[in-house]
Amino acid sequence: GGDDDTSTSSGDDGGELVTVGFVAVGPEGGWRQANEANVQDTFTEEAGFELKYAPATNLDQRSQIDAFTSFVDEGVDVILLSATEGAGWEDSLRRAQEAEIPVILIDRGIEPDDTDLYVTRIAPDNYEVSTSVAEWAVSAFPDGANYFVLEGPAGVSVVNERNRGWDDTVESVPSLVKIGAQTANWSTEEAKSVFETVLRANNNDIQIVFAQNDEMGLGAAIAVEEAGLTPGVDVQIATIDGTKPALEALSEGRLSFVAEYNPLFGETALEVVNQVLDGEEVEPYIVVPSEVFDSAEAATAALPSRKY
Amino acid sequence: MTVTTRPPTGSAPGPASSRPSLADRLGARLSALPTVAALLIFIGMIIYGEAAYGRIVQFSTLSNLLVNNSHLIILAVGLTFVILTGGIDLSVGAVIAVSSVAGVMLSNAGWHPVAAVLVMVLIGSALGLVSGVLIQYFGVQPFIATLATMFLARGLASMLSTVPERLADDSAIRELATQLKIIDGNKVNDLVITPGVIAAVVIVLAGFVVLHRTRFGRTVYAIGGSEQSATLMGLPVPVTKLGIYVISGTLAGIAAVVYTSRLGSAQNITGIGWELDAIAAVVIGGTLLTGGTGFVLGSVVGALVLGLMNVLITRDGGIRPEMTTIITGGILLVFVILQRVLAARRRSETG
Amino acid sequence: MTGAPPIVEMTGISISFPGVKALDDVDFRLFPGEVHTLMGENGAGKSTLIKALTGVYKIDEGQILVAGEERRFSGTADAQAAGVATVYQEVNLCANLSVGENVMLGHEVRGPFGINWRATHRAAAEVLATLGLEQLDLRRPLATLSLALQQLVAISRAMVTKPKVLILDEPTSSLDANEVTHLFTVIRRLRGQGVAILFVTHFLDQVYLISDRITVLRNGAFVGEYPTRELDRTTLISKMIGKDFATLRSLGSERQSHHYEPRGEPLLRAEDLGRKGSSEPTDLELHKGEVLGLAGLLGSGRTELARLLYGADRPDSGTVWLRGKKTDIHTPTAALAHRIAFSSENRRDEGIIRDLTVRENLVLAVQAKRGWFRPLSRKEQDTLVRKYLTELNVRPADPERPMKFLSGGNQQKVLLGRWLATEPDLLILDEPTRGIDVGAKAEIQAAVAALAAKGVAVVFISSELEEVVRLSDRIIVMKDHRKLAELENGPHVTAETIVAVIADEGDDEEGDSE
Amino acid sequence: MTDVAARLAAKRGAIVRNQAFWGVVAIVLLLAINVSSDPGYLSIGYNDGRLSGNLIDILRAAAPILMIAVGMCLVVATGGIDLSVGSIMVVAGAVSMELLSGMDGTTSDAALTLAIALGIATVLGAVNGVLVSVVGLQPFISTLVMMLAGRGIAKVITGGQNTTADNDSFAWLANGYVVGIPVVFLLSMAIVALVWLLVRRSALGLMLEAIGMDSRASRLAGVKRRSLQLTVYSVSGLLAGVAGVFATASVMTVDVSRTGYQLELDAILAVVIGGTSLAGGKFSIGGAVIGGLLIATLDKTVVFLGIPASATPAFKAIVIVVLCLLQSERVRSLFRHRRALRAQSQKEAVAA
Ligand SMILES: Nc1ncnc2c1ncn2[C@@H]1O[C@H](COP(=O)(O)OP(=O)(O)OP(=O)(O)O)[C@@H](O)[C@H]1O
Ligand SMILES: Nc1ncnc2c1ncn2[C@@H]1O[C@H](COP(=O)(O)OP(=O)(O)OP(=O)(O)O)[C@@H](O)[C@H]1O
Ligand SMILES: [Mg+2]
Ligand SMILES: [Mg+2]
Repeated sequence: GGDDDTSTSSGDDGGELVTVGFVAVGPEGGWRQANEANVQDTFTEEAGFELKYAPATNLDQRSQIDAFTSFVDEGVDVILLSATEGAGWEDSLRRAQEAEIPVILIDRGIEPDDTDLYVTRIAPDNYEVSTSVAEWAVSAFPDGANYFVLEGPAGVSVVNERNRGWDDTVESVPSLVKIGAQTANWSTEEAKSVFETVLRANNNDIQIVFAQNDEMGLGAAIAVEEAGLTPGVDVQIATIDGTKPALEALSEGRLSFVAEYNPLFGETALEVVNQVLDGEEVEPYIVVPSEVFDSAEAATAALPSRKY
Repeated sequence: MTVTTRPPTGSAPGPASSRPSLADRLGARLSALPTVAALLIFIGMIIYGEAAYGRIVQFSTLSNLLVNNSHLIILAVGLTFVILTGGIDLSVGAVIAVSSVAGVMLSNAGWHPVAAVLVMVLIGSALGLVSGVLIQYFGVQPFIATLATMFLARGLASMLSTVPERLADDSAIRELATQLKIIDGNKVNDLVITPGVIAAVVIVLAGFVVLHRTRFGRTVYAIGGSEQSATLMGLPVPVTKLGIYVISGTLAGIAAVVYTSRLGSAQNITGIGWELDAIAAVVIGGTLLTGGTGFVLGSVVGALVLGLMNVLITRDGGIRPEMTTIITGGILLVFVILQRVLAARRRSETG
Repeated sequence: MTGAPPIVEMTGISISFPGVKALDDVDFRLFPGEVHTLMGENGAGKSTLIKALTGVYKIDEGQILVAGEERRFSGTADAQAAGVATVYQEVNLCANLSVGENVMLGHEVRGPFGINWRATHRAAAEVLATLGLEQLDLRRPLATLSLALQQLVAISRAMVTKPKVLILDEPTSSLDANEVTHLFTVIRRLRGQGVAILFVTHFLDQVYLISDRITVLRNGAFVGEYPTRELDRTTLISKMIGKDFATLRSLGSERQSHHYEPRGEPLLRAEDLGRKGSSEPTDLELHKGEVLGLAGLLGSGRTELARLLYGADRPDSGTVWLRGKKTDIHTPTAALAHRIAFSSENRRDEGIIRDLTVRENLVLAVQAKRGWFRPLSRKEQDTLVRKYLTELNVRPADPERPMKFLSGGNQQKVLLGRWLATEPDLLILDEPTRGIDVGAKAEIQAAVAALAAKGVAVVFISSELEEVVRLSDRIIVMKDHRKLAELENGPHVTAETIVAVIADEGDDEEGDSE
Repeated sequence: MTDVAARLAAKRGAIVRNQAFWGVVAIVLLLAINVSSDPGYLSIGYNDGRLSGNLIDILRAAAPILMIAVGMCLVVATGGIDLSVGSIMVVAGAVSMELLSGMDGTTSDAALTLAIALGIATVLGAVNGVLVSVVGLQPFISTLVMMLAGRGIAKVITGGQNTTADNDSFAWLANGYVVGIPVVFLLSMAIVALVWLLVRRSALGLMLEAIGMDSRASRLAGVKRRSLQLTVYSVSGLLAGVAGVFATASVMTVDVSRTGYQLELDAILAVVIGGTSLAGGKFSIGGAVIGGLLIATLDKTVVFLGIPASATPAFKAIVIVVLCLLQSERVRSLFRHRRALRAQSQKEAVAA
């Protein structure tokens, strides 16, 4: 910002509200919805913040860069960045640094991970989470099994990370055989359509489905049922995210394993922002703890308190 | 019944308008009205933004408007050519993806940066040529031909790589995004331009000159008026049609260079939906999708209007995410309706 | 003529389209410094022969020599490069561009900074001036020009290249006497300069006025090549239509008596009907069974008035009484519902629908009038189509042929059929005989007379004053978008009378820019 | 004898010239590829009162595409285009799921929901129609606006969530079987047949074509352009609504960002493959149906063959390009030329 009055941007009557620019992903699915609502509900005016929410159009990184640039030009106090893509942020972050605006990464990290460019990253760990799914698969099928992966759109970095977590564990276990992988674009409907064909192509000889989000897992479950098989018995489906519909399905036995990718870290973010504004040092990476639900009972127990 | 020539209303941007006769002609033409309207609305938006949110009329915001949208401007110039003939090119977004992924991979494989950049541009030209040949020599409809090219380009990009390909830190291609500070303001409030912006300006001027001062350009307009007439008038229709798709592809290649150098990385999913942005820019700038009327300068204004609109939405910050697309659509709608009303009003005044 | 070899020599040309042999072993020669007229009925193959020469159509058999060399042009551009400039039958210009640009497209004057517009416009103005169009504003969008002016612009365009061979396919079909005179002056001058001119027309007067030699085609076949001096009209006509002239006469194209009997209520009465910018408020009365002619020069506003009557343009002043009742006619649909039909002069853009079949084109208006949910049965369609194809002698009489494959004159006949099929009480015909051969013209005139006899009111617009005089009971003379005079027809009225009326008023000459 | 042969040859020529023919060829080819990778591909099983098998899956997957393709076909005939069908699908889906999630799951709930969802879809289509016919905006832009706004509207309706619901009757629409055949397919074929009858047994088809070929000339011929355009866009909206219901009912979830996403492209492709020109005019509903089936077959084939996700777009592109080339006059005249040459050389051989 060119002027000196960096504390406020628009003339709110309070005058002391901290302006936070939130470069967000926007509607994408249940998980994202929960995450961003949580952030928005945390940074309220009562808490002393004015949150400016800028979702991406169509998950397009370019629109995020535009929003980020605009926040810097406007001179907000803090920027929360929930990047759709990890690469390509260096220039923007450097500009924020020049403008002395602290940046906190929410969820997605940046590549290459240059910790000088941002204050901290708050996120669950995709690699860890998908590793936990892989470990479940290895332990649940000691005698081996055929598995199939339902991915998000090819090229998206979550997909790459979740693939890496899974592959690193499973590829060392020869008894787990990969039948194939297909994208279902995070969608229930497409997952159903894709998996119904996959089952036919393989004469139903698939025991594990690794669905990279809950929605696709639920679609796969429907496909399994329509093929006359029983999910949880003939085909076991593991998903990532831990949304309510998924836990319900788990409690009914239609899913077999749900790894939570915990979206509710607005509070953490709030604390961090306050620390940063007070000039305190914070850790460069704050991992948000996530649970795993490996049984119907666990899911049933968790359901009443599920917020998303 | 002579058309009353009115004094030029507002000068068009760019040094090309320094010739008064030209501005005169633009102002006098009814077909220029939507373009003028777009310009006025753009100025109105700036004034509104400054009044409502502040910090719009400042070096950094305005120069970033250009820097951030330079690739869109380049795409819009290419699409102006195509749309003027009554065609359409849906492939530009995907062309950017394949061209930038290939360029970065080549550069990282040790190619000379100039060679890599050249290949990036040529990939665009080649894909444009594919569309052009399908359309001109096999009679495939532009929408379908360029849709096929779009799938092809996107597919090739994904087959090259599905992970972000990062340019080496010392790659010379990054230099293309160097910010040249013209005025060094407080903190980041600098007036900057990048080679990308310069490229965009040059391309816009070149596009203007080609369209208005060459036979090729006039043929483009003639085809948009009536392809059959243009053929029977003895104009080189096949070459021209082929040419405009090659131009559009080539400019997409250049846009890929500009965008990639800024981002420092390339990815197969880059550019999804950008063709619609570019088309919207062209339309907002007053070019008719049916072909025959429109101006390349209008498309520039169109691209800037879209960019500014995003800035204003971000500045507002309180808009619910589900509302943003509705607002974008709504603004686009208001725009085209306003232009229609304005054009109708003026026409009835002169008529 | 002179001993010079022909500049164009076509021998044994044959072209077939699916279902028709458009040209069958046709010979044609064109010498430098002559005006050579190509004659034949509608659909005889004149336009096809021209397109064969310029390469728009590929010939199946035959040989084309241009300046002694065997050539097969790949299209207009190629032919142009070899000095053959063509103005095709339908005006082919770009409506989105200005007059000046249309004239010069592809031949713009170029300077070091690309096209030099000033010089280009100067060149355009020069060419236009030779056709008497020095007043025309070069910046004006072509779309705002009347069809006749567009035709002149197209001709100007052909002359820009300074061709050795100039081909004009029915250039005079919508011109009035003045413009024709201008055009002929230019043609004579070009002839004097040694340019070879191929000319197509259906106006016999013009043939005898300008042409040196005539080639006659019939049904795609070559009939013969004759010096104009040695061929009298009757022989020419019989060579063209293969019947003798007497048969044509017996068609009864001449209306013997004109009777304007304002019996009781007029069918339509208009008061102050007008539209700003195109038509001054005009009063008008029309009775059942009468033919009202609209006469005037180009741009006098006949077309505009007709369009207002039909609701094709929305009038912004005036009142219309139809059958004694005040009626608003603001859309064609409304007009059709009130049994008014209008055939536009602009056959290509406002008349035919190129890709629909003859049948569909013919029944379209009837069907639109009935509404889409009450489709004409196939049998009803067949009856209608057969009736009008025979009555108007459309060739080929194939209802399933796409309209675009018909020759210009036959398209016009089908259009007329479309409007007749709606059984109108008021039929507005704007240049219905444009591009129609002599035989067919007589047939159409006879058809109009017969309609009037059956009680239909007809508004008849034509640039051919003789035709207006011959057919009309009453003539409205127009100038500058307003009614100048209203004449009752009779033996004392001739084309000259009308010209005199217009000239009398025309003391302030410079008012008319077109 | 020769006469019969000539007539047969002419008929064959007509079929080959019919663009939809190549769509059928492409479907057969794709199925053949699948069969060669798995000989049992075409087998159809029967159990629990339902037919099952890959072909049945294709028919089910084709149903939503057929709906939007048929609507698109009518719009395209008038010289327009409807980019909003995918967004209208998601609106219809969102409305259904939101309503059903607050209801008990009875059949009457399903019927009511269906009526409301289709009603809203029709209204959105009608808005397109008004923008195009009354306001006079270009179809591409009007429906682009609706495409942007529609998805937003769906998000507003569900509050950005991917709403799930339970209602067996509603789900039956997409997943049920009647005499072994999927209900969706029967419904979609019934709707296609209905539209076909409406268009071809009345003069509607002719009117639409006239508008698409030459709107000025058809206006002067008394064709009511405005009301017909309004009708056509409304019908396209309605059919998109049906497609949206089919798509969401099959999983009883609406995915606000994915349901119907980019399906307008599939619909346009289907229409063009079926031989209807985007320039407007002559249209073929049967062709659009073949196009829709081809796209469904293509999508299923990609999965069946296990073509990696990253290569899928390129595979699709190749199929489209090859099909377009086969349909193109130029390539066909090349073939014809070759055949003529061969015939001639045979004749000469006989003569010699
Ligand atoms: N592209 C085409 N396809 C099929 N048939 C055609 C085509 N062009 C012309 N024809 C047919 O060829 C014949 C000759 O047409 P042509 O246009 O040359 O007639 P013309 O002598 O110019 O008649 P007019 O005086 O009416 O202009 C007609 O029967 C016409 O139907
Ligand atoms: N096809 C058309 N579309 C739109 N406007 C037209 C058309 N034809 C003529 N006009 C209008 O008509 C005006 C000139 O009138 P026009 O010359 O047609 O009158 P006219 O007396 O009927 O003469 P003509 O003998 O040329 O038919 C033009 O300025 C233009 O506004
Ligand atoms: Mg002709
Ligand atoms: Mg006229």
